[in-house]
Amino acid sequence: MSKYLFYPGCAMQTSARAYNESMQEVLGPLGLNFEEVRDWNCCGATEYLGISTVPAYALISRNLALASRQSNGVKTLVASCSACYLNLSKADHYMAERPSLGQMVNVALAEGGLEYTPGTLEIRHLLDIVINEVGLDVVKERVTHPLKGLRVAPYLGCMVPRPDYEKRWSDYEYPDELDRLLKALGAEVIDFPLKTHCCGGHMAQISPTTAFELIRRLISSADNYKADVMVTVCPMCQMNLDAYQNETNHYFHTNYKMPVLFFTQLMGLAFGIDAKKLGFGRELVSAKEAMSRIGIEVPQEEPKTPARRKKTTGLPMPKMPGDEEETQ
Amino acid sequence: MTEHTNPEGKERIGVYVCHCGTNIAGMVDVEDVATWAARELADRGVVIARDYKFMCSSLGQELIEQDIKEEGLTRVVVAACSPHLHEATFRKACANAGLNPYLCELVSIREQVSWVHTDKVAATEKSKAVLSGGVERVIHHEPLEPLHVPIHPATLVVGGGIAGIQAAIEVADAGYPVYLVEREPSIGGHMSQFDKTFPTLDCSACILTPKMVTAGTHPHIKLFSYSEVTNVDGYVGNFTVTIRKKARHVNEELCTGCGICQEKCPKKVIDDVYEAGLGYRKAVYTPFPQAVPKFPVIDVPNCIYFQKGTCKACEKFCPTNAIDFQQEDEYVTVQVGNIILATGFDLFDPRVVSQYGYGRLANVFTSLEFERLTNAAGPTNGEIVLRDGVTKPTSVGILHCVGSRDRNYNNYCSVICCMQSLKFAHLVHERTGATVYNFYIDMRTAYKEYDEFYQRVLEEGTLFVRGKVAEVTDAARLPQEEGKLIIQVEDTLASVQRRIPVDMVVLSAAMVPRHDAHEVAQLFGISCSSNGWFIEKHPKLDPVATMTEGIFIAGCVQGPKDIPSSVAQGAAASARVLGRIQQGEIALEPVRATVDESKCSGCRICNNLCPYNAILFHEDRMVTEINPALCQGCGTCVAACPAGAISGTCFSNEQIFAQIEGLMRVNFQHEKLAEMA
Amino acid sequence: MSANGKPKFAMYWAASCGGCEIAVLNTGEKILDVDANFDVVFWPVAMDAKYKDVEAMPDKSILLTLFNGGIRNQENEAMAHLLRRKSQILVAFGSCACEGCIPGLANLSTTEQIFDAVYDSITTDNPQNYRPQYQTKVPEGDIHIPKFYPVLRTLDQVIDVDYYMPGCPPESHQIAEVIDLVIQVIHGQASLPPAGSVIGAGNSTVCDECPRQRNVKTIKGFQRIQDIAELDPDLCLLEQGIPCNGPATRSGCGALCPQAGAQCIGCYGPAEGVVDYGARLMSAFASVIDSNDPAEIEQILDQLPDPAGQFYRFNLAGSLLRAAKPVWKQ
Amino acid sequence: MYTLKSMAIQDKAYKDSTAPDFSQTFVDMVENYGRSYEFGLATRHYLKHFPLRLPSMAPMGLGMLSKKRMDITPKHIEGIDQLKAILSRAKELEVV
Amino acid sequence: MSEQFEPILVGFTCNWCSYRAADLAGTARVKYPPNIRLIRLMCSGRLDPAFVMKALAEGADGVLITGCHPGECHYLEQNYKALRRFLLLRRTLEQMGIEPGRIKLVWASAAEGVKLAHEINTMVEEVRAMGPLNWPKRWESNGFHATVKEQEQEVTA
Repeated sequence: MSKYLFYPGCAMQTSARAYNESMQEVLGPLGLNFEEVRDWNCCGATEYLGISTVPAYALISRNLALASRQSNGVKTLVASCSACYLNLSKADHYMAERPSLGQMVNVALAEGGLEYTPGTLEIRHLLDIVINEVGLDVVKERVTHPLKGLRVAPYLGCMVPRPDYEKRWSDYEYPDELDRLLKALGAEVIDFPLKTHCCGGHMAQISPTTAFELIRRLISSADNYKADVMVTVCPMCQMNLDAYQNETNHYFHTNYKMPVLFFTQLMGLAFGIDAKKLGFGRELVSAKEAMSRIGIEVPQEEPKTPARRKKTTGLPMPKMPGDEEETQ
Repeated sequence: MTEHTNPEGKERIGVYVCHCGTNIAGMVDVEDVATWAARELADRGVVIARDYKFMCSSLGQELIEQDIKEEGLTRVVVAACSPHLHEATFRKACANAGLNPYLCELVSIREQVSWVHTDKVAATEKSKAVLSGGVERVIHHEPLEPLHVPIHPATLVVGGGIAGIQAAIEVADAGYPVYLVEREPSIGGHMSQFDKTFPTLDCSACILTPKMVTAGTHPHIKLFSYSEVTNVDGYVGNFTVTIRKKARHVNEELCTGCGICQEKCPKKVIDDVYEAGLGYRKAVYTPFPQAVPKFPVIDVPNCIYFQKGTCKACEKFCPTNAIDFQQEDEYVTVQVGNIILATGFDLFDPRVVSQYGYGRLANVFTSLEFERLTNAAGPTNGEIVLRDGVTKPTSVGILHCVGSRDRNYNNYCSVICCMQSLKFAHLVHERTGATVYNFYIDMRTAYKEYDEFYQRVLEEGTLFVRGKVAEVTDAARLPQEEGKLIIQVEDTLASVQRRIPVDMVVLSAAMVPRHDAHEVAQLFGISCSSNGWFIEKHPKLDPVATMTEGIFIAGCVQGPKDIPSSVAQGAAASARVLGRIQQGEIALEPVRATVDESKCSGCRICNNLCPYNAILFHEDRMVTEINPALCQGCGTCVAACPAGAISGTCFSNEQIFAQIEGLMRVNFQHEKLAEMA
Repeated sequence: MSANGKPKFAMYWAASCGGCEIAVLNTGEKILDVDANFDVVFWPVAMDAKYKDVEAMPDKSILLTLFNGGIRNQENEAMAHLLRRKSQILVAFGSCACEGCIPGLANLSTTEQIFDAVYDSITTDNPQNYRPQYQTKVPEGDIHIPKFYPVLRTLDQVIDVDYYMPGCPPESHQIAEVIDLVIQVIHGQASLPPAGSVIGAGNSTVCDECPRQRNVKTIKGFQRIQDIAELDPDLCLLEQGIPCNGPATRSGCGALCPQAGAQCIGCYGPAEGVVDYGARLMSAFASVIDSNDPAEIEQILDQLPDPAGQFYRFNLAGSLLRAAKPVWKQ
Repeated sequence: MYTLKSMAIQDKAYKDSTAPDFSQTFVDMVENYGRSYEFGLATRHYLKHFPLRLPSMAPMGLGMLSKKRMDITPKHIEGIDQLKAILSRAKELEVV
Repeated sequence: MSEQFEPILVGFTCNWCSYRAADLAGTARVKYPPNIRLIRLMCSGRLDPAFVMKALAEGADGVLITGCHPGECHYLEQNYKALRRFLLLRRTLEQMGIEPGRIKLVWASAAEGVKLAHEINTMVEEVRAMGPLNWPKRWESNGFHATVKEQEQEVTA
């Protein structure tokens, strides 16, 4: 069991309760032991940094200070929500890069009897831990119910791959980490072009029409590619796509029914854990119909013809690095 | 040469301090340096110290010659520019006056003093110190003769692209033997893959194949195709080169090049090299119909016989049973005097630019793939079609500078992508009538007839968008974008963001050095820059020579360039080689190491220090000896010899020690001039 | 010439261990030839002659003086100048006179460090922590002892030396040959070698005389001789990782140490025409280290804990730098 | 981008956008409770800026509540005074 | 002259790359302090530790050794030997009390005039901070400071 410090973030208890439930379920099989940072506070999401700098970083680094005090030897702080992961990484990175900021933040922290030296903690996202620390082969061993026949659109969101201070992800624009994980679970992963495009963040409250346009683009593209389900790693993305989907339908007079789930929920399913314990049903756009396709051995209706299959006649495609396992 | 030795046994040294106009005099008080030298260094043997406006001028040189004759000088020290510039000039002046040229020392007070310092007093001070170092050093110079080395008339040309072919033909036409080594089964290089060439829109094959045939059938050219150089020994004028002729499994004497074996061969394979991955070839193949030599090659990893032991279709159907499965690699050793490297370039792999989607989005092509599309002998017989091989594009986007002029990939401009993209635009217009968008940041049409071609393409209605393309995606936002590739670009002239849906995207990828450039450079003993382009002797004045005597470079191996420049460099390199061969011999700098056998105890510490294995050990006499011909004069063994038994000319220990003493004699508190020992 | 017509002979030892005197004795019967041909006028260890006797002699009256030992204090320097005045041929006899030898290694420590090592070490019972005083008042008057110089100098750094005879000590057979040569010179049968040359030694290096098999050198690491389980008796020691100074040390001793299975430590000093002995060894050893990666090279060099001692055991005072920086700073 | 956003807010160059006000509400909330309180944030923001949209938001709000994905009551952290002290000191240091 | 301590550095350059880099710094008029005096060798492999010690013994306050980047040596691999010698020499000199900072090895290709000038600048400042080394140059002295007179008073004092 490898031990990690864990920063849940406000959304895990509320809008991303399904994420939290499914994560707790899969930690065991993955051999991960998460110790929550005691009395953590909100990371300021996308708002705080827009208003101020030193208070924003002070707010974030209070969590870093608490975590480093509690770490006794554990070096990695894991964040499940992309916004929290990004804010924590930013605080650690910029406090090191701009010593003046670091000092000011530490002066502020001192008021609360806390102190944080940048670099003591390594901040990583949950997906990064699953792929690089646990490893896909371990995940494959745990898979008892491969999600055969389920077509998923991997939607990573924009906060995880960019800005990638520590060069953890394979590409800024088209990282394949989530694709490889979902393939390991046996699902059929579509080549989703907008996997790192923005979902709108808090735009839904500030200027709803812009938010709806962004959501429509993501949902329509996933639908074009005949995905049954969209899979995300960030509570804010899930909230925007799931909660505001039917308002978007009203606004654009479309009728998309695209369930949006967390990757830990699908991992739970593949590990054979009961759907109820994985927070299924919490999503507003019900995933029951999509899940039925693999939950119960329902005879396959005419499988949706994928719009973009690779040409087998005509001119050969250039070989891509990941092509070999493609053909196995 | 009469050797003047004056009575007291001290050398008679002449010191000349050059003004170089104001280049030196502007910062260094040259008169003061001269008078100082005359006064302070008199007891070291300085009998004359002059300063003159332009020492390198003929008048300046005559000054030296006159002094040598009249004053009986035995040593000359000139304080002026860098030895790399005028050392030869002043040595010639001494030789004219009967003084051995190697008794002259050039001390740099321009590049290393006046041009780089700001404080006049300090610069003058440093000039005196450096001059004093030079004077002390020159005392220990000994008269030397340059080493005369015969030049073998044969020449090795590596790389059968247009530059290599041009060089080979020009040397062969002059009547000297040439060995042309090409790694691929046929010569022709990248140019053989193109359909048209800019700006004249000549058919590439029509202007290339005649040269290929001349090279292939030239009496003086011995062609080694499908071969690689594996070892190079020796030095200018006397290179011993080992060439590995890879087994073609086709007997070249019997084969008539009829091509039946290619028809009958059942195994079809994607051709990654010649067809740039866009077309297919058989396991036994010649890259293209006009291949020179015409003999096919069996691709062992893909040949059914070699993998499973069955088939042998080619052997059955070959009329002259020229197929020979037991054929082995052949190693040929040749003697050559000079080597020309023309190994060309590789295309930048745009997969790393993930935003352009090459390899992910079907209808995104590289420039080489597009060249094969337009080529009549290509996989689509010249039809410009999408990846499905059928549909004609109605709109095409051509991206310039993919991987060029980009800090993340290659900083340099690849010179040909703009013109190449204009050619593509023209061909698309001509063949499909589709609307063409060219996305460029600067239109670089610098050479003859290039800009006229640009204006012609403009008039044909190509739409030019000035801006670096941000993304090529197939995620449609609007209905009319469905099923298309959308090019997201900021049009910097109209300062507006554009989303242009097109059917096909062509990436004008950058030229990058060959993937094995470093190994090849190491093999031939020349230096290549960190990014992989071979380093020329001088970027402006000597682009085809290298620092290593006897090895020349031509074409894109030295950096991206277009066909006319490659041909010009091929010819230039051959001219340099012919000049060398004409001389018959070459005078090499007499910088050599020699072993004093009485002092050498045979401890063998130096034996493996020489990359040119000029150091040989005599087991019988337990003594080491250095072959002056092979020794390049680096001096590593001189410094390493524990017994001090190895001495080096031009950079001997005594000279360097004396130079250090001279340098340090003048320190900064010029009034506290340390007295001579 | 002395009264009985025989040329005068003198020997003196300054800052040295006296081994050179014993080496002269060790020439066996040859010592009788010395007595037969020379009139030994000054040899403190062997006979009772005082400084004033030497001062009384006319200048240049001593034909041959063998001066061994470096110049450590005022007395050494005074005697050096005195003997130079009195002798015709003055030979720097032994490594101490030629290049400083083991006493020269003290140039790595300041005077204070030397005194602490001598007067304040565990084995010294010196509760009052006394130090030698150059001038002390006693009832009888002032006592002076020679001034201790911070830097030990070789003989030729103080006076002009006619010939050098390296070795610690010089091999007895070499001493015998030199004595024969001088005897022949006296009888006019031979002429003296050029001034300033090295006598009693070869002009190649120890490897020339070493019987061990020598191959191409590629060093992967250094080892102390006692750490090697079984030593190959025939193979060159350097190739077995033992830092042998043979390649840079002048021949003449017949490679006694390598033959006996121990590495040469360089007592015969640098080869002919070499400016700095240690530099030669550093350059030779470093050049054949078989690695291009700085970290790996550092690891290999860590196996040479005492480079100054390894390379300058005998030649420190005669090297370019001569002493450590703190010693000069005093 | 955040620096641009904060500069724009300082120069009041945002015409009618409600973003700055939304951010300020969010900031005040975090400063009071230590953690974000969506329910309070959403209701106060919509009441202030988009009262008309409240009816269309209702189904989503009810859905979230029924699925226990939104709490009516805010959650406090224990070290709220510690946080307040830190943030007030940080505000003094903020070089505007 | 300025009153502050002006160190004297000796620089050993290799004819094919770092000497040309110095020339390039000249043609590009890149300024660097005049405290360094360059000696041209055919290759960094020619550098004998004795040269460095000779320079220090003659009164230099620091020695800068330059050569081609590893792998780009005109003589293929001789700069590796320079690296090995430098690492060993630095240890011996450190044992003789000479601060390792006074000896530096820097790789500079023919195109890196600016980098060489920068390296020279940095080293001059570093050695200036270390203060003078001024090894006693004339050996007639009997181990005390250069002037014999000064030593006399010491005896009598």
